[in-house]
Amino acid sequence: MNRLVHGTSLALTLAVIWYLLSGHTEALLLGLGCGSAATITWLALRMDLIDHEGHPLHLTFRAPLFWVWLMWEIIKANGQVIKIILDPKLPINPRRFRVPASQKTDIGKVIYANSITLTPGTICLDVTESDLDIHALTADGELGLKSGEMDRLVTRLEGDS
Amino acid sequence: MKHHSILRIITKLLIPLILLFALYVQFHGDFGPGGGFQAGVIFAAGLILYALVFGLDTASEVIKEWVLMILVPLGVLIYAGVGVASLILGGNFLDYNVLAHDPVHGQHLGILLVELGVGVTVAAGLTTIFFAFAGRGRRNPEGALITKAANPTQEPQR
Amino acid sequence: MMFEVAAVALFPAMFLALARAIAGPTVYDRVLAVNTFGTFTVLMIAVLGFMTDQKDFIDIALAYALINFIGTIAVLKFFAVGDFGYQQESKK
Amino acid sequence: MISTVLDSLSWLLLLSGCACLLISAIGLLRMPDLFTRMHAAGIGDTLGAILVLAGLMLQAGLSITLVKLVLILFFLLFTSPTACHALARAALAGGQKPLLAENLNTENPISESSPTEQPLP
Repeated sequence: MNRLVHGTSLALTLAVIWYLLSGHTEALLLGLGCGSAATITWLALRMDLIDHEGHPLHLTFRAPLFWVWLMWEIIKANGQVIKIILDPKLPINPRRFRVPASQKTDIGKVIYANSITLTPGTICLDVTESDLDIHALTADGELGLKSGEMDRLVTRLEGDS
Repeated sequence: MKHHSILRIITKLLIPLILLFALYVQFHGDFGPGGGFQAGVIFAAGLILYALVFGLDTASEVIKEWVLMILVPLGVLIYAGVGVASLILGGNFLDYNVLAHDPVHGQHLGILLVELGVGVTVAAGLTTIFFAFAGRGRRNPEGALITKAANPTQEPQR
Repeated sequence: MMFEVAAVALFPAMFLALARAIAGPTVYDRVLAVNTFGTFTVLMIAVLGFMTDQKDFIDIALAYALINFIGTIAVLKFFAVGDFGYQQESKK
Repeated sequence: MISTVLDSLSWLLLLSGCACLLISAIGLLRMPDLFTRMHAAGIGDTLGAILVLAGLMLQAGLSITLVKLVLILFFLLFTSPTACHALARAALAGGQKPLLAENLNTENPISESSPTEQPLP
């Protein structure tokens, strides 16, 4: 059942992406597009790629808002790191620490870890069951992560499912 | 190596897209850059990413070796078959004009089929090469070379 | 005009990344530098496509972005395990 | 009128993006060890790529090119942190030790603003 929903959704997504990439509306190319989407869905089913991890449908509606917030965080964090690099004294203060990850599923933890790595100044070194191993460039980065705002938002993005 | 959830999930997300892009390049060879060879390489790259992350054994369960062994010559056969078909229909070898009633249509069809043949052969060939070389010099997590004798679960090669 | 300026500005960045790839004391530094160089190359190809008004270049940039990632993973795996085929992940 | 605004906006985005890429490359050379270099490389992978591609998107207008640029950006934003994380893990497994503030003789040692000892919220 779940495989059916995810598989259909993947096939539709792939067909839409094909149309967006190609832009041709001749019957031949549209048919080839449908065939390609079906072939890849079949192959992905065979590879066992389609589940809530490989095709996270449950995130669809909450994801755009999170992306907007994450973009703003990326821009802020970039400003700080650029200032550090351009400073002749290079005032870095690297540190390694752990932050708790309150997400229940693996995909939530992955989103959290990748969001951390995407904001320059902090890198996720390792993911364990309950927390993340972080390397930060400055004390600011550490304080920002330990405030737990990103953790909260990712948990909310992950939802109950 | 321990559990590596980030790589696993991102790979799961990306592989269908990589394969779709490969097929897009495959079938738009006459509109833009690309065509059979490039598409085959990208398709093989997607399969290789799968093999890299999930292991060679899992990958060779999904993509059976005998299927690859059929696909490699099948692509060449498609290529040659188009040429022979155009010979039979009264043109030169790989003269696409005679493949359909309308020469433009025939060229379209001919190029599409020939590119498909090239793509199938290249994708299957590169995957075969990767599978053949990736199994060489296997080491267990302690770093010692795994020989066939030391690994009885591995089936003998036919 | 603006694409020429951007392409000219991208050159020293790529050169510096390449310098780190040559100088980098450990192999990981080199992998990092080459990965960054690959990102710069993707952007460079995209800018060049707009500069010469050949929008097909964008396809090449997309393909390069893919290959860059797969190449990095492959090299890392090779240095970590010494073998491309080692099973490191289960599917679930 | 609108096209002039779009043109100058895309100039601005492209140039600031290229500046970000340059700064990222400079950081790659200046930083003292592997893990700090990753932070520098992160600038080019995120803000630099976003700005350059956004500048190109404004030039592309509503077309297939726009879709492909969005796809490139999507790819970069998904793959670059993954590659970075895989690299960090491989480096740690390979015996690389991150250079930490305790061993670094800078003017702001860790004791000045160290939140490490506080209990987690």
